[in-house]
Amino acid sequence: MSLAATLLSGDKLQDVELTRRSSRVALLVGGLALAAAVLLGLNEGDHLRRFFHAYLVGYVFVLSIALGGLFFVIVQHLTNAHWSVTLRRLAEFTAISLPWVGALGLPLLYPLFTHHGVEEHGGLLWPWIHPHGEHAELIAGKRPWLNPTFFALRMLGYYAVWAALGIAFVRCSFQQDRTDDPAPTVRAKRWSAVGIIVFAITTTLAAFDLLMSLDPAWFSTIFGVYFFAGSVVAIFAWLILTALFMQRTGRMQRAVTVEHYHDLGKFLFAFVFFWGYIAFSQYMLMWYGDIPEETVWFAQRQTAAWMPVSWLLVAGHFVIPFAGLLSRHVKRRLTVLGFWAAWMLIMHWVDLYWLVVPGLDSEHLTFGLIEILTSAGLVGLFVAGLARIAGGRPLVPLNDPLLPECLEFQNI
Amino acid sequence: MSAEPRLYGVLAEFEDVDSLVAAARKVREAGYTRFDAHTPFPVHGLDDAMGVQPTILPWIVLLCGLIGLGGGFLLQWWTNAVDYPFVISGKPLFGLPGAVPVAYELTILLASFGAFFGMLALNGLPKWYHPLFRVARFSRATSDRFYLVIQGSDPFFSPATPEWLASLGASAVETVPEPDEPDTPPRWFKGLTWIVTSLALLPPAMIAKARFSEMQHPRVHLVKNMDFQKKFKAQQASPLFADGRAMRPDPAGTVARGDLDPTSTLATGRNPDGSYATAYPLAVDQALIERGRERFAIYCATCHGLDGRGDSMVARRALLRQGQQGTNWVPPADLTGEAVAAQPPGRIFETISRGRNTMPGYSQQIRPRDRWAIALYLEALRQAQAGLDAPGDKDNQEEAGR
Amino acid sequence: MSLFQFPRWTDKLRPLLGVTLVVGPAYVTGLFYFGASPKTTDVGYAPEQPIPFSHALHAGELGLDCRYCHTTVEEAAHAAIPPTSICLNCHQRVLPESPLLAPLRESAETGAPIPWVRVHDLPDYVYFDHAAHVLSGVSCVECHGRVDTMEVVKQVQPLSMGWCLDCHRDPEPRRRPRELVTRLDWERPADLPAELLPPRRLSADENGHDPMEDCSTCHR
Amino acid sequence: MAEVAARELPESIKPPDLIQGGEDFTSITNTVARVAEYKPPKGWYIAFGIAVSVLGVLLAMLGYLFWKGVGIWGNNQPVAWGWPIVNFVFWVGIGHAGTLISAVLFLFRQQWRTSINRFAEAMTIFAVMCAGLFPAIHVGRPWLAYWLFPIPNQMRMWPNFRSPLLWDVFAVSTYATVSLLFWYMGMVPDLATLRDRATKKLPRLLYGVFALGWTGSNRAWHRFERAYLLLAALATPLVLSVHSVVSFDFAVAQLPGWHTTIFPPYFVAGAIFSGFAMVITLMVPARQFFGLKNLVTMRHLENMCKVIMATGMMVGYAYGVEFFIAWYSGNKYEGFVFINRALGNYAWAYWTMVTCNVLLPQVFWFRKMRRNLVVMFVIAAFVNVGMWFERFVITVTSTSRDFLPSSWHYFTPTLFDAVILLGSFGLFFTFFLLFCRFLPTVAMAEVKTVLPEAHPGHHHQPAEVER
Repeated sequence: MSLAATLLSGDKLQDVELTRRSSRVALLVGGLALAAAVLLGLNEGDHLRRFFHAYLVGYVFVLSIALGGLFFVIVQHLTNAHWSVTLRRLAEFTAISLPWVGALGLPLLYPLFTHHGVEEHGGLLWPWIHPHGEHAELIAGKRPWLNPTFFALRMLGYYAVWAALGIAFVRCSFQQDRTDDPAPTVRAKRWSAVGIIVFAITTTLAAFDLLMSLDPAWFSTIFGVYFFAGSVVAIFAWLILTALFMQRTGRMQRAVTVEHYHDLGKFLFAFVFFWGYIAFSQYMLMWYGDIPEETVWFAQRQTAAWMPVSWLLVAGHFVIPFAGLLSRHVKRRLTVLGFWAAWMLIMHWVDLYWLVVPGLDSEHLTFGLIEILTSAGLVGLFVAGLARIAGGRPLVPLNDPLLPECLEFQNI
Repeated sequence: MSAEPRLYGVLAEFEDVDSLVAAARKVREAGYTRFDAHTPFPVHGLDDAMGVQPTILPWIVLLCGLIGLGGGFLLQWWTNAVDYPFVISGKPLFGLPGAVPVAYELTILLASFGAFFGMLALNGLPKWYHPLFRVARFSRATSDRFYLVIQGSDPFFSPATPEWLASLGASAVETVPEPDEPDTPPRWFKGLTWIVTSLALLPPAMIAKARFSEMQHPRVHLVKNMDFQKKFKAQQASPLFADGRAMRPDPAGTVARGDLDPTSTLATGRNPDGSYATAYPLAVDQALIERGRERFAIYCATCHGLDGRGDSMVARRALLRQGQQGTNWVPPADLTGEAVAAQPPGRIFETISRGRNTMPGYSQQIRPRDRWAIALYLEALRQAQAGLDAPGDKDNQEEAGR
Repeated sequence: MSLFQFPRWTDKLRPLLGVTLVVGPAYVTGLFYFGASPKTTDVGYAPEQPIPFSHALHAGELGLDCRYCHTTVEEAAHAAIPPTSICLNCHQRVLPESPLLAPLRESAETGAPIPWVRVHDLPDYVYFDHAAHVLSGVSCVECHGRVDTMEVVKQVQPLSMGWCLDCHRDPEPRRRPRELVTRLDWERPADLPAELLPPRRLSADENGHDPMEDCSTCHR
Repeated sequence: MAEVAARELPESIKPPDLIQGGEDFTSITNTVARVAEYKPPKGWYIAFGIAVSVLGVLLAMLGYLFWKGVGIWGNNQPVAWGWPIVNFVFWVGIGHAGTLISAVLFLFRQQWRTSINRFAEAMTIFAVMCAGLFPAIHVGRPWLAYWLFPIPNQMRMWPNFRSPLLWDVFAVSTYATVSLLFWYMGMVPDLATLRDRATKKLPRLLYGVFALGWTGSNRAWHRFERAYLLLAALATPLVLSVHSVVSFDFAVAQLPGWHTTIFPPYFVAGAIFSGFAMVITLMVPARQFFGLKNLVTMRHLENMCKVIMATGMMVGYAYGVEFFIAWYSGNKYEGFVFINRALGNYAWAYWTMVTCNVLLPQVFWFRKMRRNLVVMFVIAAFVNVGMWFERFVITVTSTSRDFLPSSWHYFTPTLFDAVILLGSFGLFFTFFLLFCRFLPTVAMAEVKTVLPEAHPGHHHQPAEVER
């Protein structure tokens, strides 16, 4: 008999039907939204340039959640954490969705290899495809790194690594469900140290490639950490929302207690702060140094059109949630906590939107149905994949050796 | 006064945490309010058993933090943008990113003070004296035993309380008297306080005295090497030269840039042939007369008086001293008189420069151009007193020009 | 053996401790603030001079203009202390044998200067230009006080940086027509027309940058 | 429930036994208090003698420095920020482990911290003292250092708050103050223990004064714990900020090799790295000397080795990212600086740094090495050296080859530089040894809470959800 069966008897920890059904709904909604976005994008008459910017936002949004999940799984093993055991499976689902997220990235091959828009913008999405403008020579010097073929191969490499990591850790977890022997958990722990290193390197490079190279003349050494900080905020918000969803729909009633939410809330708060710290460090150093080659990137985001978004980010991604999540009562009141989790996910999306879309046109705020529908579509497809993965599988690690400690722990 | 010492309370000792928590719960349920547990470490669950209300400390900390945050921004804005606005390295006088670190640190500093001092204040610490310290067994409260104390002042306290407390699983129960000792500080302490206070008043008194009195001694220079640098300033003494002066005279035979040719009419008052110049070697205009009047008032009127007739405060006072301590005063000449009027400007110039009779030369006090200006002004003064036109007037312009 | 216990009266120490914690730092700060202030250390400095020269007599009663003796004040940074010969302009004939003037006679004979004691001495890292101030219409009295009433010259202003800055930030009320600069007893009328004032040497540029407050204006 | 409790977990994932050797409340008190109550071992006197002598040398050197001026140092253009700043950053970095262990690990509920936090906090305070020394003597006229604070004065001047050097003043002094409060507050109950055990008048008076009359009252404990938690929560972002601000000193400048955005988190990681190395360097001999092996267990040391390895890797990550971006940026000055670091005149320093900080800690991948006292002591010492060199590399290599090749200059420290650095260790160890001798080196009250018998029963009330 599994530990969970003893400790959580009577709890609903598995549900084939509902996940299947939600998978189908999400697939349908996502597909329709995306199709509508493509149509609207074609209507723009810009060779889908706007659509692909919007697509990148949505795509990096789901990718960051999936990567955040992978990070969560690795780091729980690394620190031998017991508080998070019952939540870990939810993160594991997002971690093994990484191959599916990779597949969602295939449309980005089009802006990578097409010749539309190359003459005027340098590329439909990444302008280094055809270096042009005042920095042409500088950008051309980066050709050994920034060229479509190598870029595509790198992406393939990142996904291979992430998929391998995700599958390795999750397989250990699934194996543990079937046995009392703690060997799989021990194995996962052993690999977590290597995993975190590989994860750090690939995530950094992926952030440089996908987002930083949108302005190929610009560079910031902290950018990988910045993207990582946003991803971690996203995964904690995501975990709070999925756990709430599971519990409100009658599952995992005893497996997840208010103590777990309290801890998730604390981490959400901590990483809101961490994100603010990293974002401030990046901004401050460029503001103070005041070197044109660096400040141009922020200048683009401080035009009349984009300044409100920048302020929205400062207030909405840092100041307001910081104040909102400060109190312990907030973290233990699930409705309020759920509100802040949803808020942070939206703000994380705004963050990515702020990273990507000013490159399209820094004079005008480009926001409309295309952006909303594309991201909604990608989230729909992502959720569909997640639901399919989760369908029929146990929602908590049934036999994790630290499960008793997890259920016992209390915040002071 | 009864011989019976006043009662502070009753102390019960427990061997382990469980019996302490259980007993604390029962004490609370019995209605006692003035009781406390004393443990070597924080026992979790005891707050709940004792009914300890959550502390307001977080609010104090929040308030202090906000004061730090606001104060930090205010401090930087006021000092750098308002009180002493100063542009440095092209930064705005008050830039939000640059003001964040200090405001942030002050937030944490003040919040930490709030946490620490707030905790002390709420706990009534420091309190070095406590009746419990007089109980020998209580010394284990900070090591390995657990205690429950019900104060005698509790409204529910009764003579039966100690017995009842013993029945709750205590390993020992004892009553704690309020020690019978005075709470007034001893005389030596009062004396010490007075001495310290008096000594502390001494420096302010000295400062006050220094503020309102004259001093013979120069100020104390704390930073000597900055206040006195290794350089010579004007009119300082120098050990390098025989005459002990830091300022050096011009070497013989040199003329400083912009100085006059010492042989010119402008510098001597004489024409090249040795005769006195009869015309002014300068452009004669209103400004020169004004200049002459000003210089005359400074240097000449001292003795000759503002009207040039020799009636000045110095002359009057010198005459009063005549004969005393070698005073041998000769009244100054009347500059408006005929004798002076007959002299050409060059001669007046020479008189000012070199002196004449008892008058000393003023060449080191008055610049050559100013001497000419004074000579010109004398002419104007005279003519004004005689009701004539000033030499700068149009009619005389050509005549006066060189 | 009875152990040491804190006596009961130590409870009385707590308010004392609180007071000390509040008053103590304020006391120390105040002590330094007032004790090290130039108003304490510098103002009131009136050293004895080798000759008891009275400004009150010479500049006040006799009405000698400041520039009669301090001749360079309008042209140079330094306002010269007069050489012996200027004293002798009068004292060759007036009280030449006075015992008080013995140092003067000695100086005239040997050529060694009279060791006057400097009263108003700025630190060496400060550059102060008398001419710039005087020509901009800043009177002697602003820094030196009513020297024409002093028997013994005394420092009456702190001459501290903050004191300098007070005027540098708002010089207008302290300026006067140039010809009145040495009139120490002159009182500024409330309605002094601005056009009577001499032009300022330094004033703010169109960007609001005021060299009057530049570090390098005084520290160079 | 029974079969759940009875299961045997493998060592690597088991919640740790933090205290060994069957210690109980009484024995913990005895073990820790004994250090302060009895004469220390002979080794202590020898060590203290050496430390005080070195401190004496430092004071003499400082006297000479004040007398002669900073010209006795090797600093000159273009390396105007040489040795003293390197030492400052080095010591501040070491000062990070204390608060990290106290605050961050406290918030993360890492109970293994309880045995070592007092030690580490003391180390923090003494390290920050050493750190504060260097900027103070570096200003040239140290008696005017109070100009750095916004005190109303007769110059009517204010500090320039737009200067990162001033942020440093606030960050470091706040850090010193908060660390001191945190350390002292945590020590109050333990000082009360020493007070209650003392039999002589003077210790009883002194411990008593500083114990503030602590009675272990539960109502006081309640506020104490909340205050401690709040201080921990405040100290955590403070730790982040202090070394970030130190990094701003460099990174706001436009000098290649200094101006890079990863500096703040990179410096923080490096600080934790060097701080933990210093804790190990001190802890390994100290637990041996004072018989604290049951409280400071192999498990503690192993965990610290893991933290060293993790932060070492973060530092390595920053080295790598800097190099990559130096190329990727296409900025030739940035590129030159990094090539110069690896291959230029200070390549020896660079590779010393990489070896000590990135390569050597890799031996901690092996469990055997993490549990070998000699190995960990040696590696920790190397990490200390390596982190000193990291600051040296950053400070000196970037400035010695600045924009104007005609002013390039090879910085060489003078004897005074070296002796003052050495002397700062005397300052550090003098205080540290005094701390070991007279104060509770292990947080007794906290360690007791880790024992199972500190918790009433083994049941919990069901958590109430506030809705």
